[in-house]
Amino acid sequence: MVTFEIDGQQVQVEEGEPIIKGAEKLGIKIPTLCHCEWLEPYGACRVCTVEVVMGKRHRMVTACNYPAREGLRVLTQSERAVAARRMVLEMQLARCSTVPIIQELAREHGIEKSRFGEGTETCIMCGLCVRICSELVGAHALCFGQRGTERFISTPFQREGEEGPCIACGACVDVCPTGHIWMEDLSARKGQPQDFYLGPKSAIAIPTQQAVPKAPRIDPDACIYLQTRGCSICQQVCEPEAVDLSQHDEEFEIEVGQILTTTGFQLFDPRKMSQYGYGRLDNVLTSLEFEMMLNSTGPTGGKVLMKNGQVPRAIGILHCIGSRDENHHAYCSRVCCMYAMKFAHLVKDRSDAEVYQFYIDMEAYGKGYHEFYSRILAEDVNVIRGKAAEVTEQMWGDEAEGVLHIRCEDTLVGKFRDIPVDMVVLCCAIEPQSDLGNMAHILGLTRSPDGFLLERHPKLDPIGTNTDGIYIAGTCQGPKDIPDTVAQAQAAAARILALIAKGKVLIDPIKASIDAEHCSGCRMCNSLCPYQAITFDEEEEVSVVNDTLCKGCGTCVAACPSGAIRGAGFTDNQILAELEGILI
Amino acid sequence: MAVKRLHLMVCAGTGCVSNKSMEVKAALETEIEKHGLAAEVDVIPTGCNGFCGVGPILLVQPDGIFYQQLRPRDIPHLVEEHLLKGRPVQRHLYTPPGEKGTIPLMSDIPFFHAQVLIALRNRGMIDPEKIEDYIAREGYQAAAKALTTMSPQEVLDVVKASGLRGRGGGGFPTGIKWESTKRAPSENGTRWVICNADEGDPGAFMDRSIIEGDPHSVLEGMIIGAYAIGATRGFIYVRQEYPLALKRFMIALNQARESGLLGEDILGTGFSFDIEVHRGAGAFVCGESTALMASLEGNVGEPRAKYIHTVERGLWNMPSCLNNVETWANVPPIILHGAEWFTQLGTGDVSENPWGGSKGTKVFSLAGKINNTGLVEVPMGITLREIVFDIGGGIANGKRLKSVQTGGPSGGCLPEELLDLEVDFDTLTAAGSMMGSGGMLVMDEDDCMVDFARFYIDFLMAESCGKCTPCREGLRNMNMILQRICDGKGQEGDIELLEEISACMIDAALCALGTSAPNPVLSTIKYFREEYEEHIREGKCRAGVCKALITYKVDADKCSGCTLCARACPVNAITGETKKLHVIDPNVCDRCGACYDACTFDAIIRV
Amino acid sequence: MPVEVSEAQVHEIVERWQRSESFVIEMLQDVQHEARHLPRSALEQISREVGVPMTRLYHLATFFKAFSLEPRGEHMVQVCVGSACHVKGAPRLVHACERHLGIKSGETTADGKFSLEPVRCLGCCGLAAVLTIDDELHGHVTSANVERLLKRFQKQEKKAEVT
Amino acid sequence: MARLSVQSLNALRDQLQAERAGREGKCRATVIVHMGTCGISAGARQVMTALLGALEERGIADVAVSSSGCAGMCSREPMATVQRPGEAPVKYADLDEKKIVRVLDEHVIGGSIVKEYALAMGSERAG
Repeated sequence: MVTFEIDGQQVQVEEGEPIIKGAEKLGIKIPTLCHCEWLEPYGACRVCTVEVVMGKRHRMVTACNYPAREGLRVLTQSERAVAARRMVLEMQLARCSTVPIIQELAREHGIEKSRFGEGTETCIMCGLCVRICSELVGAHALCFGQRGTERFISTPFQREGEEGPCIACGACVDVCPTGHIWMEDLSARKGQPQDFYLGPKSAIAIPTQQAVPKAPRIDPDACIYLQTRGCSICQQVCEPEAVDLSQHDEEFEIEVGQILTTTGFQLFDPRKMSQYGYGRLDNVLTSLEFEMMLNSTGPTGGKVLMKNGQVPRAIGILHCIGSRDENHHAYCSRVCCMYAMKFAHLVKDRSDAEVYQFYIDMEAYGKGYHEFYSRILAEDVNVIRGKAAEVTEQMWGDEAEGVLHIRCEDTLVGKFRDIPVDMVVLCCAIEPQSDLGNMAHILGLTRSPDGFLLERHPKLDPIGTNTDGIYIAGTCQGPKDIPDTVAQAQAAAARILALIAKGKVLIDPIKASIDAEHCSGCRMCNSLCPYQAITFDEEEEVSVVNDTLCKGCGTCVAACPSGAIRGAGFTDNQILAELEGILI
Repeated sequence: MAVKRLHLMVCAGTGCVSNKSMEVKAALETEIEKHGLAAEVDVIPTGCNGFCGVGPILLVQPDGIFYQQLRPRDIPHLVEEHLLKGRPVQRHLYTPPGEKGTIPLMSDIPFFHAQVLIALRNRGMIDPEKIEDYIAREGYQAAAKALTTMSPQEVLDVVKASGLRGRGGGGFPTGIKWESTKRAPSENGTRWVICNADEGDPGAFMDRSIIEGDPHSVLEGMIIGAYAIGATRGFIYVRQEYPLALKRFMIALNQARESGLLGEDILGTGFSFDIEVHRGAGAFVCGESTALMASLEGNVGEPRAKYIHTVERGLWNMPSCLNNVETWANVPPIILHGAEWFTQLGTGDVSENPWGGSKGTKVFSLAGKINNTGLVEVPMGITLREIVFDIGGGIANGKRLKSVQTGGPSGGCLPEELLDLEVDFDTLTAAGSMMGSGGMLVMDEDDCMVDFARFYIDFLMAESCGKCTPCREGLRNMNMILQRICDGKGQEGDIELLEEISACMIDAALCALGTSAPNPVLSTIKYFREEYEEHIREGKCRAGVCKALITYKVDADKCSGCTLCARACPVNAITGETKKLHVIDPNVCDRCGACYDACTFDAIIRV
Repeated sequence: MPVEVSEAQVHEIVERWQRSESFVIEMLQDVQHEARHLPRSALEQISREVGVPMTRLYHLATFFKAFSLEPRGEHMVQVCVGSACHVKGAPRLVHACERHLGIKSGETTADGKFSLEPVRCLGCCGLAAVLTIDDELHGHVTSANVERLLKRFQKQEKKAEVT
Repeated sequence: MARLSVQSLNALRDQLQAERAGREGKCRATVIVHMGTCGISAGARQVMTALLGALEERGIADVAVSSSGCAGMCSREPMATVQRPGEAPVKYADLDEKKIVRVLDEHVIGGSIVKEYALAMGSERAG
């Protein structure tokens, strides 16, 4: 802390803090135009010029960035300080004679009219907008241009109608002291802009309209604070102080008896199949994005709209993106055909767009499913058997506008076709979560060759795993639709409840045991046990078998270098006797 | 290498090159070849000699004969007469203005005679692209001495004791700056040394000359500085308008690296240091230290408040020691010869107080209406009169001196009465001007002081970064007022208004560009107030410069009717037949002055 | 001489300066040298490859006098308007150049051959007034002899084109 | 160039300084060979070549060799003037390649005038 004096009053501030902090504490008003507590001091407007005295030395400094020093004397109303401030304001008034804040400040300093003319400029070059945009928001949409008296503020190249990196956060409008910057009402513009498009653009938003709880969340990849420690404006502006950016991930240990694994799936990334143009071409969507659009509480209110805000004239729905494909996933994702038909039905219901389905086989089994297929056929949905080969951007007839083209072989007709559409929906494969292997390792589960978790028995125990007490349900086990998932989950719940109700666990008699006398404490068995049933007792320095987890597989028995582990019912003599019996 | 009997030092400074000195060099080589003298005579391109007004320059050593204003066609005769027969060619020798006799020896020419060379110690004596030439003239001896026989603190102490002050303009004691940089806390011990070679002052070209003529002396200075401060990396920021300087730096850097004078383990002493060169891109404000550092970081050159000094937090927030070219070039001789040797020259006493005087020499660029334009290095404390009249040869064309402007756009105009001022950092500042980087512009009675103030304000208006209000708006308004005075529309009270704006800029502008910007205006008001008043009250420009206040006329006695003026006039305002008096129609004339420049009989007059 | 710069050239320039942020001014200078201006596409590429926001590049490109967003002429005529040249008649020299080339300061002739630019001190004050045509410096120029100088240059230029 | 150490820097400096002594205008003596038309026809060119050759052979760099026009006594050419700082110049006449080398060794380097070849003390004025 340093103690110093402003206009004869003593005040204390943290070391390194500017004079203006002390003035705020004392309630002494030092006018500023370019100062903002959320931004680094800039010292450009010079309205806060004050006189400081240190010993015999007098100096003119700006209060917004001059660090307070012990024993400093600050004079905010000295003759020199007032004269400098007056002249700065008079010159600002000459530049911006119509700006209220300048008029007001000038009047406070006894200036009614500038001797240098009456300019009609409204920007005072405080730079607050540029600084908040780059320092705090991190959008880098605004900048200065030129230098000297030619200096101006704009977006790069000053092109009208180009949003560029602007995220329309409004921070610049908020800080602008003169009203030089304002928000444009984009809804009035013909053709909705991309802002409504699928999902939030801001780092802090309520994920979906149906989110539970309905509270904003911060996207750590987009949050400037979490990326660079730069911003923290949400925390500063939140009045109930609900935002705490200092929070971070924490780990909790909870003891449980049984575990149900329901980690779900992830969607195949269609960028891997660049021929379909996802991420490169506008209006190529994944099935999940399209689902979001169709949602009546979604970003478009359930309307099917292209990026330019217009209603598409035709939509192509491509099945089997990443599934039934030797290059990616050989399996069928099981649900795509049905939801693709649902898409077609909803599009037909809500617009006049043509719909084209491109399929390999139509997998419409199950109760009422095939009937639905017949229904969409009756709704004049074009169903083309043949996997789409590529999506390109081309002209549509004589129109210069870029439109998507789907090239495919119609195997029923035996012809190549080239179908123009406005929008393409990719039915991407259901695939295991990318970190599922990691989780399987933690839980000691195994995975089938397709990467999903392996059940204990495909027919007799589709919810159990090789480890007692750990169950699986839903798409972490394999692709399945909602009814199947619900059925499996309920079965798992029943199993868990049954065990809880019983209160006891019955275990197989076949299990391994460790002779503590002979155990050398090498821990070799610990990592070998596929059920993680062996732990090391640090006090006794021997390995110990958890009887409830041990399945009696014998791996540890075979591996133990000191022969300290025995399988119950499988002593060496017993095994040798069995071998003899086989051989004789 | 065979010993040559004659060394022809051809000036290859920018000034002489533009006067075709390279063609002179080629002609010399052809002639020497023709006479079979190639084995005996060496032709060496050297850096700028400083006497740019009389270029191209040739110095014949060891005879010491100085030739000036040579043209390629003069060479065959010169080679035959001087190189073969040993007779210096009279008509190419230097003739002092207004005199008849020639001065054959360079050392006898007054322009060179009064100079004391420290920063320019190698000028005209070495080929700047050859490190060998530099080494032959004790080059890198100071670095070797510092690195092997002195501790960093000892080096620092010598520089401090020498009283060397920053040659870039501010006059801050170099030793103190080095010490602060050395002492400033740095987390990982990183410190930088930076060379400011962004010579932005119009009318100043000493840094250009040093780099182009002797780049190694700057590198050596930086090596010594880095050693004293504990820096491992150096930066040089060169103006982009100086392509030759950049090239010379790059050549010198490569040679120094190859010779183990830069890079790892310099001279086998274990000290490592290397230098990186950056190009400026055309901005006067980048001569300001914080703007220069911002530019080095790849940012726009906008200054920031220096309440925390750059020696503590400069480039990338690390302690940074920035000195200009001339300062660095002064360091090696100081280390080599000691602080006392340096303090023998100059004014004041720096043994107690580093601000107590100005020691050593200063390089000035003499330009304007003076006979001997060029670069001179003189001891501090020399009077303006000595510089202008003894070295500079007085005012050209028999006109009267009106003012000497020093310090570029940040300096001021001094009147004739102050000619006996002893030039050093403090006297110039006290007189309302400043040393600046050493530009010295001499003006005669044909120069209008109001117009000249307006010129500088106009310059600064375009070169200010525009960040802070006093500088941006102050210059805009000053320019507006000065313009209206020059246009004959000045009002009573304009002078006071200019002074009021100046006071605000001095007190409230962010950086030195802004706080010193009013100097040209204030100093001209102080010493030439009557000229302002004449403009405002009488609508008169006594120097005949301000367009709106003058008319061009033909002097009937002098006009020979050559029609040159009529042909030069872009608006056809001049009429007249061959060999008859010409007349300017004042209603058509747009006062461009083309006729004035074109007339060879002085028949066009400005009233 | 080209007024465009290819993506590969810009990439090469970025690599030459090790993609380093502190060398963006050098990169812009090299692009300016290649294309005689800073094409928007090149700025966008540098922004992408070096990771510097476009806002900064735009400010740099307009702040420094060495850069131009519009193509400059094939030949640069730079008239020094520094103080020493000012007192030796630089303003009249600029007017004479404007008249002869038929353009204003800072403009480029319609055929794209010449650009006229006043510059602040070329550091040859001993030779004032001076101007440069491309990199060649001419000293002691007056408004009377500048026309001849420019004409001679234009004639040489034509000859060079024919051969 | 190889990387330098402090010792090799000093050695290099000494060598380079010796080579460049003439450039500095520092020399222990000046030898002017008179090379007017008369002198050249009498063999002044050969005298000059011999002198330069001898200087190089001896590794001497700080002797300035210069030429001048006719000294006026065409009958006694080739002639040369030797001037040591602080001493009066000495003119030698009727020189040849061998004599000039002797003059170099005895007078220029050794400091004692070779009386047999000497014509006079003093010199004509240049120009």
